[in-house]
Amino acid sequence: MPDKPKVPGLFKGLGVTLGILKDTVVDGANTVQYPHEKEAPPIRARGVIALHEGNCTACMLCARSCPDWCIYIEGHKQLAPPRRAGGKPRQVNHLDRFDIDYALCMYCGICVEVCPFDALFWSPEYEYSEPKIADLLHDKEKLGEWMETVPEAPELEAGAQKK
Amino acid sequence: MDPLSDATDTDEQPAALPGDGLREGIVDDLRRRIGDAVLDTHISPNDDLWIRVRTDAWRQTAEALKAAGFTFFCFVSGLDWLPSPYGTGEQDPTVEREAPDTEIRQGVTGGETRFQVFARLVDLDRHVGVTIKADVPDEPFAVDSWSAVFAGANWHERETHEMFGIGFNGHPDLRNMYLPTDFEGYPLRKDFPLLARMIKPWPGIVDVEPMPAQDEAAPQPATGEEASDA
Amino acid sequence: MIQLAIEIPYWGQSLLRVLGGLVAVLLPAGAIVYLFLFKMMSFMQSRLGPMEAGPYGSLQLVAEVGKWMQKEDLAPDAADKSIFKIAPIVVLLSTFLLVVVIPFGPDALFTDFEVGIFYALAVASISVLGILIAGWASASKYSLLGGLRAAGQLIAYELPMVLAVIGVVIQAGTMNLQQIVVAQNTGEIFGWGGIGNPYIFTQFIGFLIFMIAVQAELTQAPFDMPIAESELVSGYMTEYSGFRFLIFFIAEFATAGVFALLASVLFLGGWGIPFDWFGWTTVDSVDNWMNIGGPLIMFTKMLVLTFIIMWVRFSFPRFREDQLQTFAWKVLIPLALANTAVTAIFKVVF
Amino acid sequence: MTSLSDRQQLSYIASQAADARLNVELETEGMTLNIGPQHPATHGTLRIICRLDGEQVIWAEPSAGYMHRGYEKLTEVRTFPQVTTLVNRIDWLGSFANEVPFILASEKLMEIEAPERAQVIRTILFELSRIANVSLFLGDLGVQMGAITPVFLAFRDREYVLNLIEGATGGRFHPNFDRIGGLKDDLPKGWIEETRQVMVKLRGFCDIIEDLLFGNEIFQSRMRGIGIIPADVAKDYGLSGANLRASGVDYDLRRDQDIAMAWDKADWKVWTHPDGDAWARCWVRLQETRESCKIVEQLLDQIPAGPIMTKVPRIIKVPEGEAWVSTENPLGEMGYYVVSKGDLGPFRVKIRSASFNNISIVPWALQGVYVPDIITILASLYFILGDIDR
Repeated sequence: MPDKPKVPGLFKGLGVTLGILKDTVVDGANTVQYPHEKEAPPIRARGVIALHEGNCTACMLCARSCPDWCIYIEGHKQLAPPRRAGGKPRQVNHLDRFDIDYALCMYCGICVEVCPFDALFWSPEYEYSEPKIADLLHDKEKLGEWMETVPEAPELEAGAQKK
Repeated sequence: MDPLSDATDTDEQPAALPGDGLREGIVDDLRRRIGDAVLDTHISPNDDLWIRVRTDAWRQTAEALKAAGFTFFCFVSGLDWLPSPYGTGEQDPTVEREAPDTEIRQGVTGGETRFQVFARLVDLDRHVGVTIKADVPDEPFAVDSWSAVFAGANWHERETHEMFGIGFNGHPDLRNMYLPTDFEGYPLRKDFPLLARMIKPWPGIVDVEPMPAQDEAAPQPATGEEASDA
Repeated sequence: MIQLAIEIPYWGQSLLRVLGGLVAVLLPAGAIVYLFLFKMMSFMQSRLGPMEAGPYGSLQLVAEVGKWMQKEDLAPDAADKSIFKIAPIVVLLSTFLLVVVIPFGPDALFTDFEVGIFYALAVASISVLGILIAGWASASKYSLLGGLRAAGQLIAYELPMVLAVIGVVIQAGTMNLQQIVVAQNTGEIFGWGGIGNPYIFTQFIGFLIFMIAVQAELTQAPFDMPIAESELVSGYMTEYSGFRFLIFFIAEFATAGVFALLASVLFLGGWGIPFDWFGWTTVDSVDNWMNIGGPLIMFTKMLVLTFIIMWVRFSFPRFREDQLQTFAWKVLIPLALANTAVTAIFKVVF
Repeated sequence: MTSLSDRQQLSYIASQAADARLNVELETEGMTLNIGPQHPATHGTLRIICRLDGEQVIWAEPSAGYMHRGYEKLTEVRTFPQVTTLVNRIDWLGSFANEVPFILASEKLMEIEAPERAQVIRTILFELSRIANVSLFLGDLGVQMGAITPVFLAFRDREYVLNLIEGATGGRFHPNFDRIGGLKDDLPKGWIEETRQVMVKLRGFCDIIEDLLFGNEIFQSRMRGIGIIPADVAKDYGLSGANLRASGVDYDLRRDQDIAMAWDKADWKVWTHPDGDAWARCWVRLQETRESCKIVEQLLDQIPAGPIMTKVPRIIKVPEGEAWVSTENPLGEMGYYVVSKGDLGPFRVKIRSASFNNISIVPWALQGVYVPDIITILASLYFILGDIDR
């Protein structure tokens, strides 16, 4: 059964915990007191999806490629002023409803990637929890609000080839 | 990857086969041990080796391979080659779907039946793995169990049994591994519906309401009425 | 004896004693919980511990007690209701009985027992009963296992504790705790009386055995088989909640405090500082202010010893209980017997 | 390293089992104890039904399935990119390591290979998720044995690694960063330098755990000689990863197969241990964490310039065929058998996860063992629930 406990092993363990006690007292703990100080998430953090409504043409690609079926889009066609002066009025999709249900979303980012018109962006915002789960269905305006929190894309490491 | 070998050519000897001939050696060694039970082999050079054996030689193959040095048991599982009649559930119900193809085409080393059982063994010294397949006929819907040869196969066969319904003769206790004991149906069969995608209407259906026709008397309001499904 | 201005009637004195007892038990418990369990443990794990309740988390204890008070105090229906309810009381009782005999100053002591240490060790084993009936009455497998383990462990470690104390009794020549304190503060080690004769130096092995035994009595980390979280969820306390769990919680830390007090009396010279620093010779000649100074000194010595107990608790994994028993019977008890023999020989020779 | 001879190992098991049988003959009334499904020692919802006699286990049988999400059924209705997001939820601690074998299998079917730069970055992220996974194991090992402090240190140092992964991929737990043909994005500026500093911290963490836990005699007496699994029994059950290497089998998929990753660019050592007991398994994992730090540091200097993604059509249709790729995941050998019939999603994906085999040995390993040793053996086998149930 246990060989007679050699002393050094046990005391080394005690030394370690005392060392950590000293470190915490001397140069502060590693924890952040959340409500008072906040840790900034990295630029690429996938916190919430922001919608740039101008770019969206209701092509439904994101809704079709979402694995969790949590994007609901409705729109209608209408006439838009011609681009060039004398041109014919263009037929364009107008977005009526663009909801993302964050209760279902698994933050995989396929919709942001697949969107051909760059209407969806990632923003590292993470404080949008709701007491009621129904409020997690963010509508068009809410997604618009997230737009300002979208950061600039970080420059890439040396040796990366610009895509 | 040469095309799927649909004709069951048993002993095609490709001329100068690239790769180190290790896998050819294994196949010949196995042929020596279990004779003509080896129905079809497929070698992708330096990469992987598939062998299809007769159903009644399933346990015998295991013993032969274990003797040949394949001591590491990787897994045992089942394959259902029937294309799923339900599709991916991401179809637009209004658009008429073309008839789902029900033609059963087996995978790499061919086969006759809809269900197949397949396993993988690895020889840790020669760093080579082999995938063994066998057809599962319909009337004795079972194969011999490997649990006597490889103790690890016990759990894998229980899982395959509850997922596909394939019986394993000689298995100590074929209870359900994951599903509740009174669960009817075999989930991994292709004709077992995935309920989650049946109940909820697919939000990906293009819901852009067309232009209001020019000659319509009352122009529809620009915003268009609320679409039906939430 | 000190002459007070007014004559306190008898019922007043016993009231004072009751209040003194409560303070002597609950104050160390509260201090230990806040200082060590909340702050020191967190600092040892590179975090700050509770900071929200009150400045620097000082009111966390109040929040904790409040939380436990308003939690529902339920008992499993298969439980044996009556003994299930009194089990925590019994465990807390043994702590109060133990504190009665500890001297805090020349006159600041509850009772001056001739057989002080003998009584203290006898009373300390009542908590084993409390833990056993808690384990049995909770009618749950985990508690039963926890209770059985606790019984085996606590009994196995009482023997080394008692034997370790015998060394001290031989050296002090008396079982009266007050006399032990006096003996430590007036005696000298081989002629050099500079810092009196705290028994930690001459009785170092006894001190070690006593501290290990105390660690086991409190079911602390290396010996916390009965409350092994990763197996028995929380051993005999699993089924308790609300106010009863609060009593268990207080009992656990109050016992730690009181055992530390006892250890400081036996080995660190109790409430006294070496008498000849102040020219005192006997107990009566000690000045009156020591009745205030004594408890403070005791409190600091208790904190030092509890620091060691908690430090060991937060750094060590857990023994398996058969290793634990082997360690007690095959290592601690022979060592304690040897220590007693050597002390006896030295007592006779010098 | 004390190397217990085979005779010693088998005699230990025999003696334990003998005691258990003896108690049965004495008609002592056994007790059936349910460990789990809600229990601190099982990393999630695993239930172990064991019949005890006193403190000794006569018969123990894990019953899994509380976390069964039916991944193999789900992959049949999803496209390839959607399966990648699904698949890194199997072993949620080392999550980037799950995506890699699936993507490699699809790339093998499409007969394309990720560019050099993507391969090196993939290997670095693979080793980082191994460090994140195993560092939590080292901390959690302390809690199972009763020491409270290591788990906080583990979470503290693992946080640095998770921040690194989030900085590069965007997700701490579910990076979803691997694509068929390469990676989604390139590394942000300053990431390499930051990784080098974190690796120094992680080496410090390994030394602290070695002093605090592995050097501790109580820990050694709790772990040595417990749950001895000889090499051939381990191979029979298909144990993989550190569990196999701790029984003396020198087999590591990172070195023993040529695969489109960059492990051969760094020189590192495969650690094995002759004993095969709980101590050996944990000790091998500790050394492997240090090796991973070494690999990451060496590969950081060898990231070649160049594209991050090869030419891949926007809508990916994998040609018909079957492929099997397995890699050395933090928990053991994880492999995917991808069958594709040439349409948008895979036809069938067999997910061979390491913990399923690692736990199938529990009924054999727990015979005649004390109750606290159940927890020791389970902790040393180190499984993740998502890995067992899929």
